[in-house]
Amino acid sequence: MKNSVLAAAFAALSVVSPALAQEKIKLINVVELSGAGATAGTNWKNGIDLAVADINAKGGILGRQIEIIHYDTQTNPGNTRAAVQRAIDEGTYAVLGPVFSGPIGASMQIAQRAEIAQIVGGEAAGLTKQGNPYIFRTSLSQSAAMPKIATYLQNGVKAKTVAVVWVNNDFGKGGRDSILPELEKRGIKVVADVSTEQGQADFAADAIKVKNANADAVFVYLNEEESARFLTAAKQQGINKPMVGETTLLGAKVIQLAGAAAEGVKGHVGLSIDAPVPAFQEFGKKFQQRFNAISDHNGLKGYMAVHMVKWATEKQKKFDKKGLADTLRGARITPKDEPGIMIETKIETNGDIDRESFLAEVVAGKQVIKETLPMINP
Amino acid sequence: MAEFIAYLIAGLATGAIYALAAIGFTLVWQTSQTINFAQGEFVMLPAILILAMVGFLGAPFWLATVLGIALFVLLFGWGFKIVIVDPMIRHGVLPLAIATMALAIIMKEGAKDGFSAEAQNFPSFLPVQTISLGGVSISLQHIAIILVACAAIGGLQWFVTRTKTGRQMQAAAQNPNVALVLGIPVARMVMLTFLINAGLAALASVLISPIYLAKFSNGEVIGLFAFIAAIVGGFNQVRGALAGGLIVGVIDSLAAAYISTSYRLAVPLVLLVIIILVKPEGLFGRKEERRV
Amino acid sequence: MKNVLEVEHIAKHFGGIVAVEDVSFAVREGEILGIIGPNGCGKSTLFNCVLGQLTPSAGRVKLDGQDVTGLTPEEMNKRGVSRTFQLLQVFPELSVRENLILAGQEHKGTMISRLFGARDAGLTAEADRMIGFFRLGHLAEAKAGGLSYGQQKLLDAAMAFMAGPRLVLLDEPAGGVNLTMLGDLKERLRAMNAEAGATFVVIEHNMDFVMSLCTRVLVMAEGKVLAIGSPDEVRANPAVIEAYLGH
Amino acid sequence: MIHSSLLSRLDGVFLTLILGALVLWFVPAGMGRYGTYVLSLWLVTAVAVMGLNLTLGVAGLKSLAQAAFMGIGAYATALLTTKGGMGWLPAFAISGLLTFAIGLLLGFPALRVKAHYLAFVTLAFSTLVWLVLRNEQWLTGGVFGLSNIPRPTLFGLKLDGHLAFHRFVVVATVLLALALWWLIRSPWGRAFLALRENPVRAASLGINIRAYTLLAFAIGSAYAGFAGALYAPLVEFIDPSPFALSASFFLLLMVVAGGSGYQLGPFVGALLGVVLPEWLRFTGGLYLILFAAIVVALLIACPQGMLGLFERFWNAIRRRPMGRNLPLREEQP
Repeated sequence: MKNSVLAAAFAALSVVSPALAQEKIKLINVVELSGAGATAGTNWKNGIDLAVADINAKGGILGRQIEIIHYDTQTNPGNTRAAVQRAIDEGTYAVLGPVFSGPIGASMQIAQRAEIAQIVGGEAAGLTKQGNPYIFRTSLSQSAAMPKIATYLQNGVKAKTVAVVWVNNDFGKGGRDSILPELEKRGIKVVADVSTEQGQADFAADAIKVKNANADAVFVYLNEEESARFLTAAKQQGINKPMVGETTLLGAKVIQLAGAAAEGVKGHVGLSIDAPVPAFQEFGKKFQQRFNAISDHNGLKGYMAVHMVKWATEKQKKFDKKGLADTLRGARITPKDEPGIMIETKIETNGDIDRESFLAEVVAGKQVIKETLPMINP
Repeated sequence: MAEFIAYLIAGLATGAIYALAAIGFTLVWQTSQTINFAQGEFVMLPAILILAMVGFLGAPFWLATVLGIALFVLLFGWGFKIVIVDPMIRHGVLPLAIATMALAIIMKEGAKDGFSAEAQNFPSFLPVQTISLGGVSISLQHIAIILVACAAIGGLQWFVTRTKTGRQMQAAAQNPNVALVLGIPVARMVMLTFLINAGLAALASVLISPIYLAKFSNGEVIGLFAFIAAIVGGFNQVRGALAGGLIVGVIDSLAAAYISTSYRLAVPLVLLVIIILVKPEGLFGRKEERRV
Repeated sequence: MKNVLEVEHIAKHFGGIVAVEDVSFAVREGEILGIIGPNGCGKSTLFNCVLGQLTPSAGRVKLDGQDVTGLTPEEMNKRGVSRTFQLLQVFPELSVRENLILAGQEHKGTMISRLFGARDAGLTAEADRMIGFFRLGHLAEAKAGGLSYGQQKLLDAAMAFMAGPRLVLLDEPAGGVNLTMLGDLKERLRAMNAEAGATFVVIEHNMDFVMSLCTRVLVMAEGKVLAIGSPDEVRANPAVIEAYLGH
Repeated sequence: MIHSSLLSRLDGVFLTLILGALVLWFVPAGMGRYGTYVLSLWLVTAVAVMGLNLTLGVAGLKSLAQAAFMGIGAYATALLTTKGGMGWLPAFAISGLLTFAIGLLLGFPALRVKAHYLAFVTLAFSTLVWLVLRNEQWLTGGVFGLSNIPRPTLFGLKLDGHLAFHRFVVVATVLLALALWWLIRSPWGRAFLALRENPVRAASLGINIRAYTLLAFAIGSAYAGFAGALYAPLVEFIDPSPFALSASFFLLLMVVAGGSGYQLGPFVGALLGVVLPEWLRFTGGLYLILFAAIVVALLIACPQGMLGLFERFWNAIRRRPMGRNLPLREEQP
């Protein structure tokens, strides 16, 4: 009791003290914390919280502590727009988030008009094709990742026919639209094109459909839980064809949820806490410790987003909002300069990201990296 | 044919769960002429409560299950009636229906913020093996879900029609004024209805969570399908809810197989509209004579 | 004398229950016909079959010799037949005047004029006349829900006259009305009959009320017509005495 | 005396609308873009709630598709003004007409059966609309939505800036609210109310139940279409998510929480639904729970919603100093 009174007194003091208050740099994260995007958004938010705690513990950015504020978008474009506008009105240094492409599409013009960098978790190909110089990704876009998967299906799995299972939201549809032409280019035939619903619980019918298509391989492009549910259903229906995925399907969360059904799953991994990068694994442990949950790639993205801000600020040596975006554009960030970026990251002038990535397989309940793929334009 | 049977069994298993949830709509409708828009969340939450018992109390799973279900029935059977239904029932059905919508938000957000935003594994009490019969892979879990759900609904039907308490409950639900005159303890009987509703929801939760995983957002889909099932089967009959649930489950499964996966959701809804136009009281519902 | 309404062999079944069985009678222009009978003998069901709230299982209804069987209540109303219900049926949220305007508005103008034209559809004067006629003048602005039971009964009856109907079916107009109001009601109805030349059919339990108001009386029992005639004839009818008055 | 009291009642809503519009015209000047945007969003939502308030609150019909109608209006306006190259005003009119017509088509078979079943049919319709918006990518942009929806230019005025657009929304909302105000006071409004309170009696008074029921539903749906036509240029981006079934539920919640059947109820309801959650953001992650708990508490305390609560309060104050309203007595001849 006494302690809490003391703590409250200190808190009050620190608010009053102008010196301390001035020093804080305000970052606002606008993300899906409820509605359809809540799981992805919560990971992103946790990654950001972890990054802010790390940075603040080490003295902040240019000596100033970060004050982080999270605004929920309810996965609704209208609300996202309101929240991004609010963030800008309240003087955020940069806008972090959101993760879903629809809400990003609804809010990116606002950040552009205000000439403020918006660092997002979206992977849909279209976001960086609109000539908006203020948007920045934190992961490979689907148009960069899908050719790698298609090549892997052709050469690694040696599949002639593929069944594609995708979630019918902007993430899944975008991935599906990106991979179909790549498969066609490589002479791989799509024998089943199965759309599933976001939040779908029952995958039995979809698994039976895939089984009857009798393809050489199954490409699964779903969110984490749906991936696990699908793998479980596929095992129940006795599907024994290779399951190939992109990042999410091989995530630790999927392995934990699907258990034995995830065994032998293979594919391409962008950001993963199991990748053979010590910083990733360390992040995974810290995340687990703090939130008692396994981080998916969105957690990593959120962590990196804050460190992109840190790196660029220290590079420009001032807190200039427009300058932040200018510094990020075309930059190359190495873990040597900024350990929090974890892996060498090249930012294209349109806001796309280029990085090394991995081919992996699930063996004995663990993601095992088989091969490291180089950057696309090193 | 083998293929068709596989779809059928998968659909029946899902449908059995919809039926358990749909009965909840039926029971609440009978007693209060309102729609509980939180019904899907009623199926979502017990599994979360059980996992929370394991996580926070370190209780063994069976004990956590007992405690979790007891807590749920207390909160959302007894508490739901006392706190939400009783004060509002006199003022027409709409405010109450809206309050259940708000309750759904509270349950969903509470599960997310209080427990986890992510899906969690939920252990199964049922066998999880798959057997192969004539080229069809049959999940024992599916068969077991169908059997348990049908047994529970059969038991309820037996209770309502064959036991004295059950008949009193039915009478209290259908015409409270007459029941009161006949000396039936109406208040207690209505409360019993709500407790049974919560109990069935908890059963559905325990049955389905090993497959669906325990997650705060699961209620949305289950709630919608159970609602469709209740309308299709007829809102005023327990066996209607069972039939409605099974029909909707099977139709959904077959739609995914033979129609279009992206318009899968449309098929049960089109069925619903056709039934409303052709047989408005539902396939198994009682006709309510229109009087002046 | 001309017949306004002819009811021929009307029957109504609910499942296996026969509520009305082979009822025929005619209503003559300008008369006040009373219908009496014990509770549950099918009087209200008969009304509902005649006016389209229920579809009769068999038989015909003719208005001015024209077959109107199975027409909807609003179509019947448009043809100059209006009614009241056994239970009170005023609109409690509307004022007395608004209730009366509502009762008349569909008989004046078009859908377009009802949307863009005057709020009262030009019926305020007529409504106030009716209010004066039924002596509700001081209550024109009051919400109908706030009126006493007897006043609501008067309003209910007044609403049936708003559209200037030629045939009015009143279902227990005196039910639950206290004695002072009763005389008033009877007097007003009689005046209405004389002044407006409207024809009435009245279902009523109150014997004195019926016998003193009506020109002819029809007695129903168990869904059938037992007798029809002047009040004196009916009173003297042995079957009626046996089945109804006798007890 | 009769006339003055009638006029004062009539002008209460009218004056509030005009005064409110004046206040909203000037108030955002110092509020910044965010505040202005939330105010605009509030008004646009209020237009959709107004429509539902007519359908549900005045005419007593339960529709679960108001957000779907709003989506039809929003997509129609977005497509007509981008791909169709049309001005906003004709697009707005077409959106309203389209939703009105769909309302008629949808209501006709549903209401043939029983007014009660409209809820179920609209539930199905709502989900079907959402599926079409999401799946027919060639037309609607599918899950990726439609972006760069232009803000209108009206009578040579460019309504691009946040303040100019907000004022445009204020004017549009007030005009729509006044149209509804007129409608509810016309004989049509009286007929709508009659079919909510007592359809059987209404029919016996010659009121064409089916026609009025259909009209109430179609006009309510058209208001959702109008709201959608305002929403699209406000957000400048649309995708299917804000028009899903849950959004229709939310609009229903706003009608009831604001005060079903009260003419100003939609503004209060939309204030609760749009502005209250924004305002509650300071409470952090629990703001949605808090919001829902407030709604539940409000409905338990007063099932007639905020305006019902207000009215009860107002009557309580008014009665005390003035003496109780004398109960109306039977006339003594």
